[in-house]
Amino acid sequence: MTAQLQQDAQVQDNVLTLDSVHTNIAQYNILHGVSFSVPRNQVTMLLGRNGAGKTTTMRTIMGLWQAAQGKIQLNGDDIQTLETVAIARKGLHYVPENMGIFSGLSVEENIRLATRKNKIDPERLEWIFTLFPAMKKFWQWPAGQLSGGQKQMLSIARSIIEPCELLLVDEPSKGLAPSIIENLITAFNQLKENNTTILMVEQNFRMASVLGDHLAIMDDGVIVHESDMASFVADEEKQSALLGLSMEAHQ
Amino acid sequence: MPSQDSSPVLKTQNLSIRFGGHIAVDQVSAEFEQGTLTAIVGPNGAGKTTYFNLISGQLPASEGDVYLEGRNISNWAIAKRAKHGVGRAFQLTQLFPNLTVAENLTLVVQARLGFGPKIWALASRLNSVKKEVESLLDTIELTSKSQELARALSHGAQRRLEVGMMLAMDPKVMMFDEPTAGMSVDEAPVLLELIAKIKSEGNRTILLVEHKLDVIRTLADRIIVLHNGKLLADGNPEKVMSLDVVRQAYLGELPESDEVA
Amino acid sequence: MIQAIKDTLPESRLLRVIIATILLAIVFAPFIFDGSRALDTAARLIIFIVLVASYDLLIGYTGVVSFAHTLFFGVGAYAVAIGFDNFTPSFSVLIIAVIIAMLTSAIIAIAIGLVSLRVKAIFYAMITLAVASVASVLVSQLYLYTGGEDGMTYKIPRLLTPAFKLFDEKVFGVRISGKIVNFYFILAVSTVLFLVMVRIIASPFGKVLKALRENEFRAEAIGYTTVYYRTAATVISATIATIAGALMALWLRYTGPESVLSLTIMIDVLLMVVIGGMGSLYGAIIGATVMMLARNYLNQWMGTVHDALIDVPVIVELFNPERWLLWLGILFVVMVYFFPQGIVGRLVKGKS
Amino acid sequence: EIKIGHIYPSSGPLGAYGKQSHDGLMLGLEYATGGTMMVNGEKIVVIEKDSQANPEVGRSMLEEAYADDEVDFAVGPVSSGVAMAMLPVAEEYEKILFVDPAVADSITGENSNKYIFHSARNSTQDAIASAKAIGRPGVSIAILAQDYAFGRDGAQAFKDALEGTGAKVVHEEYVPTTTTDFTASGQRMFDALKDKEGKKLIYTIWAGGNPLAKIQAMNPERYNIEFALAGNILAVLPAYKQFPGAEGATYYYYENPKNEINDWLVKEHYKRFDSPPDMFTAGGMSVGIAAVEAIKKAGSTDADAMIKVLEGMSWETPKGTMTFRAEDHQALQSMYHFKVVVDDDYEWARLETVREIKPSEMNVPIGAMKK
Amino acid sequence: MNSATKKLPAGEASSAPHPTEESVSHTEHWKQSPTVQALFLILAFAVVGFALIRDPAAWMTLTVAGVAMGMMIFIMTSGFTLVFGLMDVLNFGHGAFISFGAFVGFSVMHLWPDLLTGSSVFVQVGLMILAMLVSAIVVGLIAWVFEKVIIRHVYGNHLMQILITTGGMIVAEELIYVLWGNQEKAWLKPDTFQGSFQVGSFIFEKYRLLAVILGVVLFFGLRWVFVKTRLGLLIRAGVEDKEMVKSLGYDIEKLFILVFIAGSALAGIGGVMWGMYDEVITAHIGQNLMITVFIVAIIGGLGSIEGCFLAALMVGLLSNYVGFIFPKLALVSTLILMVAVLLWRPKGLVPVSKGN
Ligand SMILES: Nc1ncnc2c1ncn2[C@@H]1O[C@H](COP(=O)(O)OP(=O)(O)OP(=O)(O)O)[C@@H](O)[C@H]1O
Ligand SMILES: Nc1ncnc2c1ncn2[C@@H]1O[C@H](COP(=O)(O)OP(=O)(O)OP(=O)(O)O)[C@@H](O)[C@H]1O
Ligand SMILES: [Mg+2]
Ligand SMILES: [Mg+2]
Repeated sequence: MTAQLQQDAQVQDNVLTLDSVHTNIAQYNILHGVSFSVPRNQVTMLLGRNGAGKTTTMRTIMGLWQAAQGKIQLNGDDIQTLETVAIARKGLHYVPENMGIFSGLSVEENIRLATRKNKIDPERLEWIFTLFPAMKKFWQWPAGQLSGGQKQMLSIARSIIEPCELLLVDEPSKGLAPSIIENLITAFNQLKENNTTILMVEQNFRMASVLGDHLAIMDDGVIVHESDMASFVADEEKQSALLGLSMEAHQ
Repeated sequence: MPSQDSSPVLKTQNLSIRFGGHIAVDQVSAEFEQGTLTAIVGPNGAGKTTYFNLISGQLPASEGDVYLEGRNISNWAIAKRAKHGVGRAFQLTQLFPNLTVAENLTLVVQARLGFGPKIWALASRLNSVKKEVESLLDTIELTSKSQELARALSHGAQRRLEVGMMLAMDPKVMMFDEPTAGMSVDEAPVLLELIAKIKSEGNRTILLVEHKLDVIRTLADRIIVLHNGKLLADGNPEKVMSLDVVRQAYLGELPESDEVA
Repeated sequence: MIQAIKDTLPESRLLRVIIATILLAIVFAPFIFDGSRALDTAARLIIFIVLVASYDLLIGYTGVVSFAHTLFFGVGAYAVAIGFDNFTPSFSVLIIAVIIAMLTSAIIAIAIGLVSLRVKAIFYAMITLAVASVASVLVSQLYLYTGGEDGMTYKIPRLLTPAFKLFDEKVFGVRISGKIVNFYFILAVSTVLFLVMVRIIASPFGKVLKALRENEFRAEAIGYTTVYYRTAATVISATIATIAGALMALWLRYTGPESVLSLTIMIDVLLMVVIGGMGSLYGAIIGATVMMLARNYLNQWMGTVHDALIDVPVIVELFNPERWLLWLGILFVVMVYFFPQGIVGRLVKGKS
Repeated sequence: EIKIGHIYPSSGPLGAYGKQSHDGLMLGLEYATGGTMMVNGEKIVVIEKDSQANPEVGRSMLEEAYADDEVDFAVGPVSSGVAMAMLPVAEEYEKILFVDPAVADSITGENSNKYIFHSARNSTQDAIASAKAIGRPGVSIAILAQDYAFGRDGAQAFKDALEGTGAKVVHEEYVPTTTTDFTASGQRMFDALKDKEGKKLIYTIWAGGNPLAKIQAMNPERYNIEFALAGNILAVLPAYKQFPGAEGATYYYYENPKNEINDWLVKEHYKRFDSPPDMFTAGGMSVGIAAVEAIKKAGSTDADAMIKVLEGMSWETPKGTMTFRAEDHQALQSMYHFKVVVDDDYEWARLETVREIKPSEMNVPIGAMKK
Repeated sequence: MNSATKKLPAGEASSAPHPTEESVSHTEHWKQSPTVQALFLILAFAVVGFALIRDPAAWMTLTVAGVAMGMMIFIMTSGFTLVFGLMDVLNFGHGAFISFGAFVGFSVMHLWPDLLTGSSVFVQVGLMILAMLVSAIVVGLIAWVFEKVIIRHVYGNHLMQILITTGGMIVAEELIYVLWGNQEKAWLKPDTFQGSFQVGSFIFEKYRLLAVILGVVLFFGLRWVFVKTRLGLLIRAGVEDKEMVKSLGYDIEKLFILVFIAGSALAGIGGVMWGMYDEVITAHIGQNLMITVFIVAIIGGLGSIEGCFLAALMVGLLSNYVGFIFPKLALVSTLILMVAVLLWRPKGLVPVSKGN
């Protein structure tokens, strides 16, 4: 009886659940059985070496690659068969690895497209400006002419201009200066307080450890470890075993 | 021509570029000696990539000059600068997507050895090229993937190929634009060691755009700080890092919005 | 040379067999098939193979889409035509005419190449189209020299005409007329041209062309002056097309806008390249053959279908023999759509 | 049996002309053999081949006809380009080719040869006829012609023929074949004509499409400028209804000739295709009759024998008596001076005969054919 | 910060995101300047033309004719350049759509041949509009299929587009032969639009005035839709990164098809206009016009409606003036114009900023 209740609680708790997901790209078989879950109102970190399959996992969740087998559940109902558009409309916001900036459009237009009703909430915008001042500075510019890092900021700004069910972020800190990374961490923390659920791919372990509540580590297309962040940070061997790094590496 | 330590291999003088109202690089003058590694740091949008673009010729300077071994190369074409030893690895990977990894490298090597215009030679018979390519593949640890199409590589692998293509140019000046961006903590070191090794050989002039401070500390002989296109500071790491102005601008100890205003 | 062929020949066994059969059929055409039609088809097939291959050098390897290719074909043809029209036909006249033509083409090619320096790739396609159209109008305006729309007929060296007999007795039951001599002359020249192209794509230069197709920005950054290479490629393919044109003039003994300059031919060539497969010279052999056979025999086949369906209202029109191009067009679309690498690409499984 | 090859475009935009020509040929053979299709006791077989209006194809079709089908002689084609491509083939195979309805002067020009017989009229004959039709003292004429061989030669011939008629050409306008906007040319012709005394005409030499309507839209009436028309196929004649009273000369309009062959042709044509015969039908028929006559006289289909007979031969056709001029094998024939009559019982404008222009009145320059 | 959930009335919301103080202005990316320059160039044409022609009546005739010609070209080119600008698709089959439009329009009008002459102005105008509507719809449908089976698979690859649409063009033209036979069709315009009327010494051809009106209306219509609405934005974004637009929850496929249909429908209308102007139609008219369409599209700057409009005017005027002043050059004048413009502005009169 109580077990049953806990079961339900479990299901309730997770915004997203992957169950032995397989993905093939062309003839390559990239993911073979990825299973992990993303608890509500927490930040889940997806770590792993290059080519482990993190991006592929994200794209599969967004429906940009079709899962060959397995289940992907959002709040309990299957989405692995849905079109990307449908998935997005269920409230998944995505920051892709390549940032997905519309270089021909101005920064403003980029952000405006990310709003459902073509209205930008001014308060939320001000908040974004405080996080990423460059956005304010280049508000009317063609986004193509932003620097690499500025693009990254824009991409993130675009994903948080409206509240969402689940935020998928692929390597946000890539190519960002430390000062900006600090802003990012602040931003994501504020989102957390604001009850947003986040799934983030991250290479910068410091950022990962600061932000993350929950983590999954993958290698060669399978999840090799899933736990809450705290216990993982506490456990030195595991870290060096799985990530081959010690906490000092990035201070 | 062997350059004496006194004369700089690369030199920029009041180098500037304007995009409409906005000055992306503003009066930057600097000299780079042979065998040194200079880290170029600065917040996003500071003008680092643009500075590289000006040196390698992708963008025409609105003002100022670039000197290579004393010669003014300001109005040389991109290709000519490349041939004379200005090497560049791009921040956003630039490969030949539908050619194999090996072919990507072959193209660079044969360009340097001046085989490009040879219409009648047989590519498959150019052993000198082949050998070099093999050793390069080995250096960037892609031997196993040499026959795969560049586009099928993972991001990390593509970054390595990107760097490999610059090495293949065997340039006097090497410009790395955030080479480790998006690499995992166990992949990055491979590349960084490679850079360290190249530096130790001592016959190159290396410019490195990098955000990771530990990396900079371990590798750089000297740091140049760019901010809003201006050269903010220039000197050995400890000194530069200790400057308040730098700590503010780069580490953003004051909220960034204050200085962009 | 052998090595060059080895490097460039597609792996697929089946493909090699097909190509070999086609080539054999061509080489022995005069003896295998009887009737002037077959010989004529074979000869034009050879010429088109060269033309298509030279175009592929541009579109398939360098990634430059030009609609001015028939312009060069035309230059060659008209040079020979005008030469033979104004001087007593002889091989020296032929050679001089061809040389002049090649120079002309080279100059035009360079001019166009320099334009492409200024504009984006897509503009290029349209500009060349415009240039080509002007060229064909010029031909009709300069009718005093070109015979205008009606084109021109002329005599060719007697050695190459049906009237001439090489031997008195037949060989394998075939009388070796000058026509057959002409055929083998064309075959010889074409073979040389084709091998030259094979050699070129097997060379480092050939690789650079691919690089241009893939990522011009990077090519420039590693030290290739892309304009030089693009122009060089244009010039090479242009001059080869010119020679092909000269051969055509020699074979047809007639040169007119319809037969060497028209957009129709340009589109045919495009079809052939695509059907054969872009970026593989050997594809030219297959593409050209398919098209030629279609041109000559598809409409016959359709005729039979047409008669079968004679009392089905609209459908029957679809099979009206003169609608053969419709089916070719459909084939074309299907080709680009299902396997953009064309037949060769298909059999080779997309190897760049 | 006697084999005749007929190479004509049965497909493409020229298909209709090709069909006319073929119907005409068959009717001609039938008429000349009294319906038996037999000459000298041999059956006549006509082998058809599609030139696709493409010189290359046309010439290889002719080759096929001569070499593989071993026809005794051949007839065709419609477009001059194809004809030019065919000329040398006839010489190589040493067999006769009757060229009809292609019109270019060069068909009997220097690149031609003794095996070619041009039964259709050539451009010059058109021009001369028009000149005869509209050339009167005090008439000012502006010429609008396509800027290529057909247009230029036609204009030249027209001017030569005008000599001595008292009419003068005040302006010549040559425009590219591809022109679609005639405002500029029209304006220039108006400027040239408007201040002239007496009758003012615009004479157009134009193959395919017609620019008249567009110039009409700029209303030339205000300077009372009129058009001189050239004859054309029935399909184009409805457009002539805009120009009642306009004059010109034509090669054939079924109501023009008055002779029993033409009466037979019109009658039969209505019977079989319930429409009147058109230009190229008449042409085809003339060839058919000529061929049979020649075979009868020569007693065989041997090329040289037939050539002997054909050179200088006169024979009866729907257009009256025609003669193959011995010097250049060009058929000399009547043309018709017409006036446009709008008659609501006809869907096209009728070309009412003003008078028949006899061959004797037209001195057509002799082609430089090498024999 | 729970403000995230608050919403504000539209007015304020749309006005809010414009922190012009502090933000770097970016005027060089607003396209006024090139447009204005082009306008001056056109005026210069007219003036020089007048200086050389002198006779006002002739000049007026030529100018009106030129403008009208320009407008007809514009109607046909706008669709092409639009499809390119918004979808980055290079449709060589556009010409076939023009032909189709012409033939459909022809058939519609000839359902009631007797209305073409003698009937009242309104009837004939109505007939005209009907013909245009129907062919717009029919061609739109064809385009819809065309997009589904042909273009859908080659977004973002120009080479493939050129190839496959060329194939499509062949098929479409052959289909015209199948449906209408391979005879060229003579098409007399309704007599309301025939001839011209005279004001003083000036002659105005009725049909050309019609073309001018239609062209101008179309131009401003288009500008409104694609500058004032969000549609343009969305599709431009989709062209650059289809996946991202999908990930933002927009059904990009539908939008693309929509644009493509609209562009092709324009070709259809253009075909009707042209067919009635030229009075004879063949399956090839479109193909023959493509050269001009390309030249105009390029001069204008591929993808720019303003540019297309201005370029069309230039070409129309130039070819008429030159045709009158130096007839010999008439042929090459447009080509020369194109080369000149490209040397001056490699991306055309009104370059379209396509990001990096
Ligand atoms: N389009 C593709 N075609 C073929 N293989 C692919 C493709 N995309 C990715 N792969 C392969 O899938 C594997 C996983 O790639 P993925 O990008 O998901 O890894 P990742 O963990 O995101 O790596 P990184 O940290 O470098 O982004 C890699 O080996 C890569 O080679
Ligand atoms: N082609 C261009 N046109 C206009 N502005 C440009 C262009 N390229 C760069 N900029 C501007 O110049 C400034 C410097 O850009 P740059 O890419 O050099 O920054 P960066 O130091 O490399 O930043 P990051 O570390 O994020 O790559 C930025 O504000 C950018 O918007
Ligand atoms: Mg990734
Ligand atoms: Mg940068």
